Amino acid sequence: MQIVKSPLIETTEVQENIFIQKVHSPEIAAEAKPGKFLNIRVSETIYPLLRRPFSVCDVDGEYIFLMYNVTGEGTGLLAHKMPGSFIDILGPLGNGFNIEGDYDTAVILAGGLGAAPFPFLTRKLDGKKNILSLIGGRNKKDVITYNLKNVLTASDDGSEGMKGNVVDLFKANLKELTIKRIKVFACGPTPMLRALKNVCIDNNINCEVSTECAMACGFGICQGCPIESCQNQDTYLLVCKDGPVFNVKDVLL
Amino acid sequence: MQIVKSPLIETTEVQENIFIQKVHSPEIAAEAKPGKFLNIRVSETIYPLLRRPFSVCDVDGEYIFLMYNVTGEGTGLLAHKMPGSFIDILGPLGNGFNIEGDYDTAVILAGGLGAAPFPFLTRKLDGKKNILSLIGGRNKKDVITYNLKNVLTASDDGSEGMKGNVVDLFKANLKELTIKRIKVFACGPTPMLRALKNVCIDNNINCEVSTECAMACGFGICQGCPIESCQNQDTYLLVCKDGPVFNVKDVLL
Amino acid sequence: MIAVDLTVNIGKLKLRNPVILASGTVGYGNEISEFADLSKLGAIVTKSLSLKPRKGNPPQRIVETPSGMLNAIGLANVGVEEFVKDKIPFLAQHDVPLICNIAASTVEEYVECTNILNGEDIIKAFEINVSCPNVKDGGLQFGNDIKSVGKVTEAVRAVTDKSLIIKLSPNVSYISEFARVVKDAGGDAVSAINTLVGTSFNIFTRRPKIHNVNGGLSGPAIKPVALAKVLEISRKVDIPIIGIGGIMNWKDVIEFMIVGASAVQIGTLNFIDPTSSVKIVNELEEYCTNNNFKKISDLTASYII
Amino acid sequence: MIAVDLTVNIGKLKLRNPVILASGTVGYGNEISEFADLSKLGAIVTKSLSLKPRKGNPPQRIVETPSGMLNAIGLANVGVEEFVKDKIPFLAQHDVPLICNIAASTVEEYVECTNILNGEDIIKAFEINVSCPNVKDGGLQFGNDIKSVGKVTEAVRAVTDKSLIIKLSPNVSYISEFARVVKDAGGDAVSAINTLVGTSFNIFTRRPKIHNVNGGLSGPAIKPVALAKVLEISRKVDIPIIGIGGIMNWKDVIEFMIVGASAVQIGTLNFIDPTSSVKIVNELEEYCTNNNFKKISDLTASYII
Ligand SMILES: Cc1cc2nc3c(=O)[nH]c(=O)nc-3n(C[C@H](O)[C@H](O)[C@H](O)COP(=O)(O)OP(=O)(O)OC[C@H]3O[C@@H](n4cnc5c(N)ncnc54)[C@H](O)[C@@H]3O)c2cc1C
Ligand SMILES: Cc1cc2nc3c(=O)[nH]c(=O)nc-3n(C[C@H](O)[C@H](O)[C@H](O)COP(=O)(O)OP(=O)(O)OC[C@H]3O[C@@H](n4cnc5c(N)ncnc54)[C@H](O)[C@@H]3O)c2cc1C
Ligand SMILES: Cc1cc2nc3c(=O)[nH]c(=O)nc-3n(C[C@H](O)[C@H](O)[C@H](O)COP(=O)(O)O)c2cc1C
Ligand SMILES: Cc1cc2nc3c(=O)[nH]c(=O)nc-3n(C[C@H](O)[C@H](O)[C@H](O)COP(=O)(O)O)c2cc1C
Ligand code: FES
Ligand code: FES
Repeated sequence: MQIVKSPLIETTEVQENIFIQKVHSPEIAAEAKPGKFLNIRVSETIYPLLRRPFSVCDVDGEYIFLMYNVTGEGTGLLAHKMPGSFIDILGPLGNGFNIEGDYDTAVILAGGLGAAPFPFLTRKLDGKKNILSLIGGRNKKDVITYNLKNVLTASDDGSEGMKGNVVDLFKANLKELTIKRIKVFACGPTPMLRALKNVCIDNNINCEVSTECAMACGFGICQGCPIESCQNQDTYLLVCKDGPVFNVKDVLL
Repeated sequence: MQIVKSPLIETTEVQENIFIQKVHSPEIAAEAKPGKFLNIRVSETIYPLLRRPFSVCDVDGEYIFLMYNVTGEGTGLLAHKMPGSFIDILGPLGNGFNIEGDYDTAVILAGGLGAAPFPFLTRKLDGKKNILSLIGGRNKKDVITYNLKNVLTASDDGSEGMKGNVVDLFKANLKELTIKRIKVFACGPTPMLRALKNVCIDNNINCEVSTECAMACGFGICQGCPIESCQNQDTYLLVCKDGPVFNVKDVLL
Repeated sequence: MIAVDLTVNIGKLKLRNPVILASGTVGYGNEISEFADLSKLGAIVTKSLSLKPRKGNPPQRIVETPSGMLNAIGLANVGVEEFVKDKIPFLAQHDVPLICNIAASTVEEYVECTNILNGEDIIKAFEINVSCPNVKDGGLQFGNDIKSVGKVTEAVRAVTDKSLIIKLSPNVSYISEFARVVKDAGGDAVSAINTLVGTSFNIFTRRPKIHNVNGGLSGPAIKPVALAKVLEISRKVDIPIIGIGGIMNWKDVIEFMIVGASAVQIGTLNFIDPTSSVKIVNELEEYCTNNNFKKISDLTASYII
Repeated sequence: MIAVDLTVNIGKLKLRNPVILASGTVGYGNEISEFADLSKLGAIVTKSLSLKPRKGNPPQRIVETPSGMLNAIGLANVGVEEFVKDKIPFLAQHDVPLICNIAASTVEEYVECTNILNGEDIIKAFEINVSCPNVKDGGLQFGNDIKSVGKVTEAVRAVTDKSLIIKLSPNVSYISEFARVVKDAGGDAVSAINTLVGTSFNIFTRRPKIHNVNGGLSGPAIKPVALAKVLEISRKVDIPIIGIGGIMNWKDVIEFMIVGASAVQIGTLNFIDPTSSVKIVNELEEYCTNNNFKKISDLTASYII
């Protein structure tokens, strides 16, 4: 965990309003793990005031990659940065996915920009485990399969892959999957994670989810990012510090 | 007076921390007069909040020119704008210099960035009147003679031209000047204008000064920019609307 | 596509839409009319008028702050008499409801100003600025003293049948108590909020940046505070509210209406984009159309808590 | 070049420099210590501690606003007992004066917390957070009721000889009246300011963005208000002031000292750059050297008005 100013190498719009930014940051690259995130200062002025959290999308040698869509002023400013300009990064933050353990097939499950952390996870799992990527979104534009392996897709409007959400897609493949020893890695909107949780509990499937919450600091000093724990009702867990990745059994979604 | 978004053509650093920006703005160019100013929004976000006032430095056909130094965040953001990006301009504002009248020599008197409005004035006077430009500053770096004619310089530390301030320079040339029928056009720090006022009153020289004041709106609705009138003590004049150019006899400096 | 009803009522005052230009940010309408078609707006509020003309404070009167600005104009204005003589004729040429904002230093003076202006048909409402020093009661602000606010409201109410709006100071602990007093004293509505007290110093000269030392903080920086004040009033007192504070776009207008505002006023934004008020009216209409709101007034106090 | 004296006194509390980390913005020091060498700082204030552990509010607890942020954490904390057991040992390893911030809902509870903590030598001062609902007097905030502030100060003063700092609420008309009561009741100093009450709504769901509806506004947006409050106290009451509100750099620290602060606290900035507090200490030293200030404390209340 450190603060570095790292030069932007290039920004690519891989599909409509989905940007991949390549940044030369040996310090962050060395510490990064799939599922960890970065808290990025998008402006040199005091506006916007707070940093913006982004998953580590991928790491390649000394280079790190971000994936995001422009949803507001912060991401807008980030997308307009010129190659060569420096990006103020606080991180890597959070715990990340636990890729160890005795399973042979990793099922990656993502909705919309929930796909962001998985290129890095795929890179780490590749060769060690079988990978099946179930990727969903509202429509074709919303389904992001960038640098993923062995992909099945779904979209609410049926414009891409199966018609339905990604949890439906998961259910549709459940039978053949549960023959294998699988572990699920999921990221996406909370309603999706909630639906997924039920499926995993019912079929007692090992599943880790990457959660989201409004954040200020990103490393545990503001108490801004609580999430309800299943073990202990007397206190909240912190998404930024205890998470953002949790075993689906441990948190109330 | 209108609001336009005009494309930036180029930014040139004519001397250390003195920037000239060329903007393609037929609308502003058509209405501009020497001594008028523009109120420019330096950011598309709400920070910095207020527009920044800048003199019309020059006009050439459909192109307008700004001259400024980076003194804070607003001018910093402006200086970093990329060619092709649009500049949000409210103007032209204020009254401008009155170049008519029966005088044959225009004496331009500027301190530091007070030089900004004079390339345009010089362009308008050229051929019609004789021009003598007396330009001063704290030191060599501060003396700006960009696109001026028939220039004499002075600097407080003597690193450029006569040692002393520009009003001393004016006094040094007073004798030979007062033989001619002159009109003085001045712009610079208030202390300089105050000193100049005394000289002009004593020698009853016709003199117009361009004044400065913190501004919000720039066109008379906020009452933020008062200046004491010599004619009427019961009310203030407004720098943005009644000025920024005043006959030195009319305002208390 | 059915037409959207943008009209709103503030007590007995009916406006064609909820967008009003705030006092002190558009003078007497002349300059702003070159950018904004006044006949498209809900109403315009004059700069605070006092019994006698006021010169106002010496420079520096304004300074920028993070996402805001401080001002200490010192209520510079032409005074009620000259206003009637020189300013009303111009405003009369425009089809826009005129709200006169009055500032004074005694209850009697508020009444006197109202009497002088009350005869003018073009004036549709009075907005009483209580953020003024009360010379009789030791110079502390009327607006921070609940009794004074009651007295002023009652006294002005007694001399006019026009809509009476009291513009509340935010520099109090519980603004709803002031709104209740206004209601009980016969006021038709409250405006919330006026500026927050603030200051700014030059660290090299160690002097205040504005001559008056303290100034009024306005702009987006104060929007969260303004919204909380409007919500507090709306939840505690049954009186129409005009929401003010940091509005920069149509979304902010909707936000103010949701927390309880019947209409809104736009202030500092006029300095940055004098055309925005009219743009916002059009954008509000689009928003209502796209979300099938037949009447924008249905948004008022539509918060879900 | 002579060495600059950065030490400041807050009543009987002597600090090596005026830069203090604000309550609720550095937890109990653990995480921030990975970025900032605590031994370089003037002091650290704990998150508000209550008698019993508090879970705090459900999400969403924070939202960004123009040049500021709203928070409603709900005083989530481990409680005084666990603080003594689990947190003090870590803080004891660092050479930094510890100020314990206490939150409670009755006068008795404030006293009880103080009694439990008072024995710990490492605790150099108490900062009393009066921005808490007073359950006995109808849930309105202690901090907005001058009598309650007096009572709390007196009661806590009676049970401790450590420095007693009362952290004042800015949501009042005349904060100096509260500072005077603190002084008269035996308080050693006041901290000003805590957050301003604000809110923010989602215009599509029409629901508050933070679960608690209202939150506390902090960050540069409130700096002008904080400076005015500090100046008001400094001009009216002879009591040491710790300036707080929107400090983003060393210049802001100087500005707070000029208007009357003996020391300052840094809050929201820790979230954006947790290394900044130590940087600021070094920059303050440079500033003093370059301007030939032998003692930084000479800056306190050095305003020229
Ligand atoms: C741990 C974590 C990892 C994330 N990883 C990614 C990623 O890899 N790619 C990506 O596109 N997005 C990611 N997000 C969401 C991303 O942080 C927001 O899209 C971004 O902050 C929006 O900023 P903005 O200024 O453009 O939007 P605005 O809506 O203007 O932001 C306003 C405020 O709301 C906050 N905010 C807005 N949306 C979110 C959100 N979804 N979650 C948390 N805070 C939010 C912003 O941080 C800011 O403080 C992640 C969020 C978290 C918590
Ligand atoms: C009528 C007029 C014409 C001007 N013409 C020029 C010009 O041609 N070239 C040039 O370099 N400068 C000119 N100035 C000064 C210029 O406006 C300021 O340098 C600029 O606003 C600084 O902005 P900033 O954000 O970089 O500085 P900051 O100090 O960060 O600005 C903070 C605030 O102070 C205001 N401010 C700062 N300095 C001045 C100043 N000198 N006068 C008025 N407001 C100020 C800013 O507008 C802003 O609101 C002119 C000023 C006026 C009033
Ligand atoms: C320069 C300036 C002058 C103002 N003058 C007055 C005034 O004379 N009377 C009044 O009631 N309010 C006055 N106000 C307050 C505004 O009407 C409004 O309440 C405040 O600015 C908050 O709104 P805003 O954030 O949209 O500007 C003034 C505000 C500014 C910025
Ligand atoms: C997330 C957050 C939590 C806070 N928690 C507390 C608290 O527990 N007790 C307290 O007295 N002040 C608390 N504060 C207020 C700060 O200590 C400080 O007074 C305020 O934030 C203004 O300073 P700033 O603008 O530098 O942040 C909190 C502020 C923030 C932003
Ligand atoms: S974001 Fe600050 S504690 Fe999690
Ligand atoms: S700057 Fe607004 S009136 Fe002059």
